[in-house]
Amino acid sequence: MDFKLTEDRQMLSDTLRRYLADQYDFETRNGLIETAPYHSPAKWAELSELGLIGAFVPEDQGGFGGAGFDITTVFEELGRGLCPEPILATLMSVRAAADCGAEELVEDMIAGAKRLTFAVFEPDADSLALIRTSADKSGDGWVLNGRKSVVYGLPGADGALVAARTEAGVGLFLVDSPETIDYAMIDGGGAGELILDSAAATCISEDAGDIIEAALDAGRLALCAEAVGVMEVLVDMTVDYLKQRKQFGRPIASFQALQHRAVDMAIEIEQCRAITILAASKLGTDEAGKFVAMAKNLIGRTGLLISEESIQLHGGIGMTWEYPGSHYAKRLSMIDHQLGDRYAQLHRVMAA
Amino acid sequence: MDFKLTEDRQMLSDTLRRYLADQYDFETRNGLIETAPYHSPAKWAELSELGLIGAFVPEDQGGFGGAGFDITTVFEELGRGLCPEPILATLMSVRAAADCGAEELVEDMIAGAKRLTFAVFEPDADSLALIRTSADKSGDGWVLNGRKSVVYGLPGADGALVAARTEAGVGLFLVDSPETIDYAMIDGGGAGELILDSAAATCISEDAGDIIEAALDAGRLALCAEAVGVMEVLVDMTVDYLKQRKQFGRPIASFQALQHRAVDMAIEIEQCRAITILAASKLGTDEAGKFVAMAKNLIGRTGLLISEESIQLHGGIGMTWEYPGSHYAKRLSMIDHQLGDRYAQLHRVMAA
Amino acid sequence: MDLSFTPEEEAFRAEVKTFLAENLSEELAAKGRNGEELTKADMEGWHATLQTRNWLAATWPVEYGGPGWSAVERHIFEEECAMAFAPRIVAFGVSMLGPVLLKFGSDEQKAEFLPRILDGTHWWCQGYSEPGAGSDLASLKTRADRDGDHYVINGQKTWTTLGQHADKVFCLVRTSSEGKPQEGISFVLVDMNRPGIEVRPIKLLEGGHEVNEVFFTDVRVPVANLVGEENKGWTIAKYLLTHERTNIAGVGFSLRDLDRLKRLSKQLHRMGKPLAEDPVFAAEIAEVEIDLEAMRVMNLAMLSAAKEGAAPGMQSSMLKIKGTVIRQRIHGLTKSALGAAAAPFPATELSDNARTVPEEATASAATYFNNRKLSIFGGSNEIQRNIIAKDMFRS
Amino acid sequence: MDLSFTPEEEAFRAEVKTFLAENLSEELAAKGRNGEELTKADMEGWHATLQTRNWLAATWPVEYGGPGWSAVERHIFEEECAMAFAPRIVAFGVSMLGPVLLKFGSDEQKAEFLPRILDGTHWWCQGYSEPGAGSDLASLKTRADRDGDHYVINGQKTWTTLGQHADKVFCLVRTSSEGKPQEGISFVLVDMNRPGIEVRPIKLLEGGHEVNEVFFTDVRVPVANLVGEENKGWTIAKYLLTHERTNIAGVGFSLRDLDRLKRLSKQLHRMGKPLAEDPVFAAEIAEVEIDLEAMRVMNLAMLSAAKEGAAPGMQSSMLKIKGTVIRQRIHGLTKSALGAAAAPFPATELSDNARTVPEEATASAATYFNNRKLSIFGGSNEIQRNIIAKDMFRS
Repeated sequence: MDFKLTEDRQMLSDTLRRYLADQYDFETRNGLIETAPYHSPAKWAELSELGLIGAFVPEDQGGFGGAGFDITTVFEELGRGLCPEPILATLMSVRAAADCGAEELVEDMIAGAKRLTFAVFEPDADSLALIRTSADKSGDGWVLNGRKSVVYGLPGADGALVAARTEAGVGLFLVDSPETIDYAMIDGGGAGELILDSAAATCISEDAGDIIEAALDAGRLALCAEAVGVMEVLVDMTVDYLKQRKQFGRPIASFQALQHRAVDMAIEIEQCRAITILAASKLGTDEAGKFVAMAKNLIGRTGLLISEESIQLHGGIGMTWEYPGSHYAKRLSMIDHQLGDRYAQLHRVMAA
Repeated sequence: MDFKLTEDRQMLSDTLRRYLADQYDFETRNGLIETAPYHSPAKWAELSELGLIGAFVPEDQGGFGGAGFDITTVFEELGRGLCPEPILATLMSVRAAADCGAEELVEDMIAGAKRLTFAVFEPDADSLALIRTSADKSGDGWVLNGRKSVVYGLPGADGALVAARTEAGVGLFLVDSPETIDYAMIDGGGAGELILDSAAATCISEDAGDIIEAALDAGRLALCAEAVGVMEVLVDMTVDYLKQRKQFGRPIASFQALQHRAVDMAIEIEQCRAITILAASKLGTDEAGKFVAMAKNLIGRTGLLISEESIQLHGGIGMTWEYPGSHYAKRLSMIDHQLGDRYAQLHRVMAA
Repeated sequence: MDLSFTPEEEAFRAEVKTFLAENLSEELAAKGRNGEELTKADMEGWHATLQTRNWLAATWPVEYGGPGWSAVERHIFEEECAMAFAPRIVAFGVSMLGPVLLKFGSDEQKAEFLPRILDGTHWWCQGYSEPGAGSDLASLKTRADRDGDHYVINGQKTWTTLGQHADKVFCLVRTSSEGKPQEGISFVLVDMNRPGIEVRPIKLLEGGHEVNEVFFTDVRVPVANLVGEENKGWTIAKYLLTHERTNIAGVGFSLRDLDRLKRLSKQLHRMGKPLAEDPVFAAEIAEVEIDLEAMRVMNLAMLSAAKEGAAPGMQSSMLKIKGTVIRQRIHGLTKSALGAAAAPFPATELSDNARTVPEEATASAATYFNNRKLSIFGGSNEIQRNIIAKDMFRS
Repeated sequence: MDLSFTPEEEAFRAEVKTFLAENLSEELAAKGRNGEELTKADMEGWHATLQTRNWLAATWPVEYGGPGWSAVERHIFEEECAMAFAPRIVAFGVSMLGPVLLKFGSDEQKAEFLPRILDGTHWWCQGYSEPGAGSDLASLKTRADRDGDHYVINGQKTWTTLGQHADKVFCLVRTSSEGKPQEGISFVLVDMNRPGIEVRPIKLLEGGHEVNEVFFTDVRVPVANLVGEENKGWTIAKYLLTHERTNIAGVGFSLRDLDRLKRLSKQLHRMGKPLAEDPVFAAEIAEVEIDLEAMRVMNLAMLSAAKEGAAPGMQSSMLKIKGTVIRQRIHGLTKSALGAAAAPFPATELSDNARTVPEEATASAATYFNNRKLSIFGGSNEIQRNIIAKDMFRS
């Protein structure tokens, strides 16, 4: 048993933390999130230069990482830095592409030359089994018809990897210049609707259902780690605020009722950290689905608790746009909505 | 709108409270609950002389009450006094008998001359639709076959009103000297298993399904009111204890974390009182089932909270047999188990 | 025991329903239903509409232009307005300053200000909280120094709701620093157009603008604008805090928002089925519905007691806590009901094409985040617990 | 990062499993599974069985008769024993006094007492809490006055677990009333057979007898029975409180009890279907299982840190809180699973005929009520929160 990061991962973690603190401070972030593409292509390029994307792919597939702990190492720091760059979409795309053996695509993505999104879910279709988007052969290529909804990182992407029904099952397709409706997300970053109206597509795999599910679970694990990073900062901010804020002639940290609530937050974060480690250790095994679902359920429940308690314990300040804590609280709350919320994950656990 | 008791009900309430305080103190109670029949036939007789049972029956059926608020008035006081007498069973029996038009039986019960239990549920049959006990004609009478489980007030009863399947539906039958397995209940009072092995029975009604359901809902309402009475005493005891108990040189009531938890208990009691009033106001209407289910769900949830918090806030003392509070906490916790718990009631609300 | 309304009260409810059906435009109701921000004109227009029937100032006596309603009638009115998604009445003039002037104001003040609240000439806002004085309001520092027949005000107020629309502000200011902090506070009326006043918006976490900071630099106010006695402002502040607030539980809002949640749970799908058919989610809706039914009756009990002159006491704090917890839980479930579709922003500006959920659902996340305020403002739920505890544990 | 056990550790687990399969009688395991009270002979017998392998005193060094296990091996041992429903080791001699004597005892004390803990000659109990000194242990009042080469003890201890079986008690007593309350406390060993000692049972709410009051009236104890220095007993008390407690989270007990809950949820019926098929109830089981998986890993992380000598710090308090909350929730769900059948009592004396649920379920209500103690004793969860808060909010 060993609960320490390897030296390599510790180095990646340190580098990323330093980069985000120095180059991607809160003002920079908030200057980006309200204007399309709701992130910074320049910063994105710098992040890929740091080796983030390669860390998501195993060596035998062209990367230099690829384990669950590589993903959690990166995303915990992205969470701590409240980074709105569309790295979740890249994680899922690059892993699915790698598992499909699309070497060239993987190479381009790791190099930062191509930023792809990962488009699976549809209006009223929140699982792979329900998607209706169809892929049909047309001459040398394929055409896709359907609509993908709330596709993360869509604004400004170079293309989308799209899940669509084929005769073989659910395939994975590359759409190079998709028709989109872009929007910002309430917690930062961009997303959009992908309109597939006989859209020309390249087939990556005609039967990639399991690969897509695995990529989604990698994404869920990433969200858990990101949430842990967000929680850590948020609880630190709350504790600092309670220590500094005075009412009735003394720091409000001296009020026992508030202390005990802060303690309960801290305990829940330890629980979240533990279950994320557990899920990371299972990635790539047969049990990945169950343990990732467990982790994301707990993260969803706890994320809401910590988000709400941090706002409440801050009082009015915690509700202002100007205060970074409010954005951390918002992000934490919205993570539950991504890739299947606490209810969806609980049903997976119950069915397991 | 008027949230005050009528003069008659106030008088009944005062009389009952005085009787229980003077004649049925905690030592008397605890002297009874461990030995069969787990209650006091003498006290029972005195209680029926006070007019309790008549209060459960409308005037046109031979009583002098019968409204939801008559039931809640009596049972809130029984809760405050932590009275282990088998009055719940009598309530259900006398109402079902009255609704079936069994005038003589009702008269005997109101007079205290006959104490009957109400036997509906069976092992693995927690709803009327599932019961398997059968009633068959045999000569002039009927014979019943089956088993009724956890029948409240069975030890020492003069007989049982038993729900059993007939060709017409579910009928109601009187069994005069039933074969029983008696036991105490963990929270006081007696119950037992009713073994019906070709037991001779008198038919009260061959088709009494709706009447039985209504009697059960009257019983559930009674349990809600009893729980409110128990909660009131329990929170008062907790507040008194917190004020009197000193640790670290000051009353523990001065610790804000404990204060806030006591406040949350007090708020929940107000909620329970309110929903019980609401359910009482609906008894006898088409909406009775839904609102009684709502009340008993909330009572179940809150009862567990208040039971657990009262023990915790008392520390070790709250766990001792010698301290009355522990028996109040136990009773409150076990009320959820009677006549369908918070889950069962929630499903009724969801289906309504 | 009788939980029913009298025939007269039921008739009144019907009258309010009819009024709303005839006078509340679908456009305005839709804004409420969809969580859109109301304009100043929307609010002023609705005030004027209500005042055509003298229904604006629910608590004022008839002789001052109020409707002369009982507590129960006020409750019915508020419940029906909420259910119809009518705009909330802007409380500062009508529900806060009005009653203060009626109780503490001079005849001149009543004559000057009360009619102008009703006719919309004046839009009032509230200058209470300061950056260092929130829960601990008595520690406020904004000073009003006497200079002849004027006060000179310096300091800063914050969380000034809708202050961007206001031309008047009633303030608690420090007129003395002797004795207990509560003893040197006065209640003064200030014209927002005076030199030295600056209003700066505070953007909230969901992106909306409803609160402001207000800075005072050598703002001169006639001494005649003092309400009540100098240094006795705390009495007025307490009066306002404990003044009978029938709507503190927000029952109507919760009933209305629960209805919407139940509608949405039938329309929105999860795992190929309407969300309403997921027992785990449906159980949470059922629980909050039960909590709300209980709170609704708790509120009626309080109303019934108020009718007989009984003081609400700590029940008012209990209703504040439970009422906000229930509303916030409904908002949380509504946001959850949307799943991934809760993220798009700014929700109310989305095109029909971009939207994948019913229009009344689009702003669910923003509404949820905005309503975290419910348990913070108007005396945070922690302060309410302290108030109740003081009562429970007094020896 | 690596969550797996080493091959050696896995081999050790297999060895423990084999030992339990061969040495734990089904009769004894059934008592644990069914929630029956163990007799004194049951507990003594199990101690003797373990000691055949030197497995009784898990934390003692080999030279004193311990097994010389690492923290991880101790964890594995405790988890396997719990899963097998083996009796809990009675902690007072083995896990509490033993380590104290090893660190603070004289050579004579070690020689006299340690072997007799292992061979079962002495049954120890703990004399800490008093009626007025629970969470605030330092305020204890039981006095030991020096009289020649004896102490004369007067006072009262309470919550003395299994004191009815004990022939020895280690006590915190006041030997000085000067200075801070902590500074006048001593740690002494007392023979329960001395004149002046009276043990009175405390019956608990579920009907069981496991704790006692112990009264001391002029009890004479040789000064040689003082452990460590006079007036330095608080150091020993703190040592015991912060002494590495691998089993504070009770992971094995929760895993085992969750298994039973899941078994029962398949056997017991509600509305005509196995309880496990009610999504609302199943969701609660799934949630607590998730919480438990997280806590299990939190516990492993702490073990792993302990292996490297890192102090557990506030993590130990966190594990105490979360561990007890989870266990209590499992007990609560198990009690709920029984529905009406939870009421019959005394459960373990019911005839087969009277029972309508599996035998291992009958005592669910009593077990639930008894285990309310988990969040109260060993430093209540409120005290644990205070400890964590002190660390979180230190400036």
